[in-house]
Amino acid sequence: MVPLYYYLIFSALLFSVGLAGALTRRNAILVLIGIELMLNAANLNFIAFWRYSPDPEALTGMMFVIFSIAVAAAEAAVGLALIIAIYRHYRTVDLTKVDSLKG
Amino acid sequence: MGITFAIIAALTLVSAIAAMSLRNLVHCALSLAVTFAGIAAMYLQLDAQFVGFAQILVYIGAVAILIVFAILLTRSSETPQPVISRSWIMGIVIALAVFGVLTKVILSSSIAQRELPAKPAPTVRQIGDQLMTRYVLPLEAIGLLLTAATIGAVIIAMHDKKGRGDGGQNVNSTPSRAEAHQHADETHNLIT
Amino acid sequence: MIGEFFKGLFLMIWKVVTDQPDPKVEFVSVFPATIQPIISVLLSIVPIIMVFASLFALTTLLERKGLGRIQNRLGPNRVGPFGLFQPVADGLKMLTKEDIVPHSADKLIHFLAPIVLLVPTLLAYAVLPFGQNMVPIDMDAGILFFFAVGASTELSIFMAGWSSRNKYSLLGAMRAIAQMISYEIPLIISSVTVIMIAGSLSLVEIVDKQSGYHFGFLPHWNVFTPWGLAGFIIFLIASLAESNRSPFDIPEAESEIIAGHLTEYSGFKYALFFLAEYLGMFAVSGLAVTLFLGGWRAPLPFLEIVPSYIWFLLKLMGLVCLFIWIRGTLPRLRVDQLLNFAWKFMLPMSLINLFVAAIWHFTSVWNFRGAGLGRWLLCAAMIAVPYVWLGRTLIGNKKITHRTYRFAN
Amino acid sequence: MLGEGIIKGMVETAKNFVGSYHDPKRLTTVEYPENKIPAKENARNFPFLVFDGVDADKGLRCVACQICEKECPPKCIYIIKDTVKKPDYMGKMQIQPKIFDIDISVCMSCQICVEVCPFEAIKMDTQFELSTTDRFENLLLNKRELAKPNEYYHKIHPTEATEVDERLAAEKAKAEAKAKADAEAKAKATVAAAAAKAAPTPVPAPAK
Repeated sequence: MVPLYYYLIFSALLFSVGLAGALTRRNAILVLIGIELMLNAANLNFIAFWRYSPDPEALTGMMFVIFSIAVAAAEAAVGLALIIAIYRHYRTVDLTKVDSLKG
Repeated sequence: MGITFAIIAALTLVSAIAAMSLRNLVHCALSLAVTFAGIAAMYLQLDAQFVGFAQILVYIGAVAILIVFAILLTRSSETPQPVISRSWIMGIVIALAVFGVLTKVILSSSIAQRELPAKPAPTVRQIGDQLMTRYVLPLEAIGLLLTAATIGAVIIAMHDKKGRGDGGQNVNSTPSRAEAHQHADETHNLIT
Repeated sequence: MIGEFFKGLFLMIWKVVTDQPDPKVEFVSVFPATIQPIISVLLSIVPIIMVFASLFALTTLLERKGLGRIQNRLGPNRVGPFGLFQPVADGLKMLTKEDIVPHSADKLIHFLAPIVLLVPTLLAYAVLPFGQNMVPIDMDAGILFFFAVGASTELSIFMAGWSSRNKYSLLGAMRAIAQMISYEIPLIISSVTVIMIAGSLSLVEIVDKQSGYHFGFLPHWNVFTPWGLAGFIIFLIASLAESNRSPFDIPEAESEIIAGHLTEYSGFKYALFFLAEYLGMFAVSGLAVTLFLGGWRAPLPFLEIVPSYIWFLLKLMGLVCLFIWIRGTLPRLRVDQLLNFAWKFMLPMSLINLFVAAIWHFTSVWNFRGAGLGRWLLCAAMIAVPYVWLGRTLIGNKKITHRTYRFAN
Repeated sequence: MLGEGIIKGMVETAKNFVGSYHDPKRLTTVEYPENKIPAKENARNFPFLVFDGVDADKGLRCVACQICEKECPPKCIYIIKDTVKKPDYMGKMQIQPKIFDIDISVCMSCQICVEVCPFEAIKMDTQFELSTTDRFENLLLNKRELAKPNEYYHKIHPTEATEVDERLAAEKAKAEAKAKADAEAKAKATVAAAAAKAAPTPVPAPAK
């Protein structure tokens, strides 16, 4: 079996990919996808820590992931609703063009 | 076991990179679905069956579909940007820096070297028991959150219907938007 | 070696026929230890694929014959005696047809879609208990697995519809997704009632909970309780919609959008879609049998000598025949009717059903005289009243009369 | 109540299902190549040429007037007139078509040729089993393939054929009567002329 840090590094990589995407892409949907990737990387960390903890029967990490998935689903729904609202208002989902608060 | 991990990790990473870098948005969404599946496989490898299946059910069955709908409703309008722009370099640099710091911390930690303990048997019954006893307060909070989100989605959808008259050129997108909210609804209900 | 091989093989066949536990053990032990797991897995997979693929062939024939008879026709009777080889002819035709890919289609996704659809559908069979000793995997979260793989078929339908670059395909795929997502909720909630009463997500345990008989003849199946009956009907309607069958076949409505997401598929890929659709129908019927109709259990005590998998297949075929009958009877719904029905009727009914199942669970401690009948009647009333009320609001106060045509006369 | 109609419908289809097995009268279809439903009298498919008598070459009613060729909307009729008159089945000299082709892969069964034909020579057939392996040669029907006797016409469209025959007979009778009258008048005229030769005042010939 692989040691714990394999999973941790893998999840760090996934997190970085998501972060890079969220920072570089300008389409709001792609930014949201990047955020989802980061969230999943964090969830993977929780599960890995739970599995490798001395007392896995406590289920703490797993519970956290279950709640996190629930919140993430709601977040995705609300986020996409926001994106569609922005699209209907500005006719674009390019985040650099949505800058009316910049003054 | 190392080989399985390597295969899943490679597949997940490649599809994640594809999800973040492809030009066609629908391709991005589909590779995102592959990434989600890979992460679910990771969960299964870590003996977390319940979470793995929940991941597939919620992320592939609902979130990916939701993203696909959003892509189709907004029409991809990303103007082609120069491959190496300033923000692009900045983003990559920041991501690499984050990765470097994380890796350094992980490798210097003693916990990270820990070997796999004996296989626990987290039955679904145990999870249910814990949810109803120790974690009952978070569960209620989640229930409240999802109910609020559901009601909010319904209200937005109903409001849309009323505002259809002054929507002008948006008339076409209105029903599909209501549909999108139904899907949002659905996502909530799936988990509750 | 060869002697042992055949001995193991015959022992396995004998054990399967007589329905004994662990039929594979002796045969698998013939092989070297390194390939034993693979052989064991193959021995589970190959029969499933073969049995259900031939069941698919049989069902296409049965469906065409049955539909013919329902419409006072003869049905296919040209190929072989009574048209028995019609599926073979159809299959040959499908395989030899040219595979046409539209010029502007997204080739890769167009190619992947049927495969991505077929694989989860086959995966769903992994957790179904086909017989007393025939469970591919006894998973702790079996039913969750079933729904998880079921949910991933939606994406493949989207892939098929989007990659074809055809507006009908995309429309069909959108309709299919809207329909499948809407009906997935009643489907899951109605099976949650069973999970709640059985106290387990494992399908094997759910079947075990339905063993035994009332008064010596009435089996303890879930369908014989008020919540079980309501749940079964909700499950059946939702599974009709999930498998895109008439009257919920608007994703493939020929008269409106050609064939929906299947429009641009031909030849072998189309055959794969067709196969996946039918396999999905068998899987969801198998789940209905497991959850509500006692799985592989015999309906009467003295019939238990018949092997358990025969009962499973018989119940499965019964449900499939019911599906065919419904297809021959009901016209197709409109999209708005379909979604209204899902959100305004099925969802409230399944939530009420969940509540009633909870009451059933809590009244099981009653032990006064006539408690059994009392709680049966209480629960039945709690389902019947909302049913009548919801049904009335759904239909509205419209009196159904002959239609008058203003301009035709 | 919700669901009542569904139950009713299911009972109805179940009745159909069971009934179709023991009550053959319910079956609305026949097993085609073995059993055929006789074509309805008003059925029509592609045109054919009617001939009287026994010899198709001689008895053809068509006189190659080419009206149908001109009227045909998809232009699927091709006629070449014969240059010499030939005796028909009655022995009367007639121009006949040398070539009369109909391309039934082009024909749209509009029946305009039948409407315009002044000689009742072209009629609609009910034959529909015309599939061949060669769509060019075998779907281009020539005069010989098109010619069918009047009895055949009677068989497939009895009412219409009788009507046509009556009309033709009436016309023929009229023509004969007229011819007779003409002949009589002529005879009379010749007699009169002869008489007039003899007599000084000639009788004017009857108007034709």
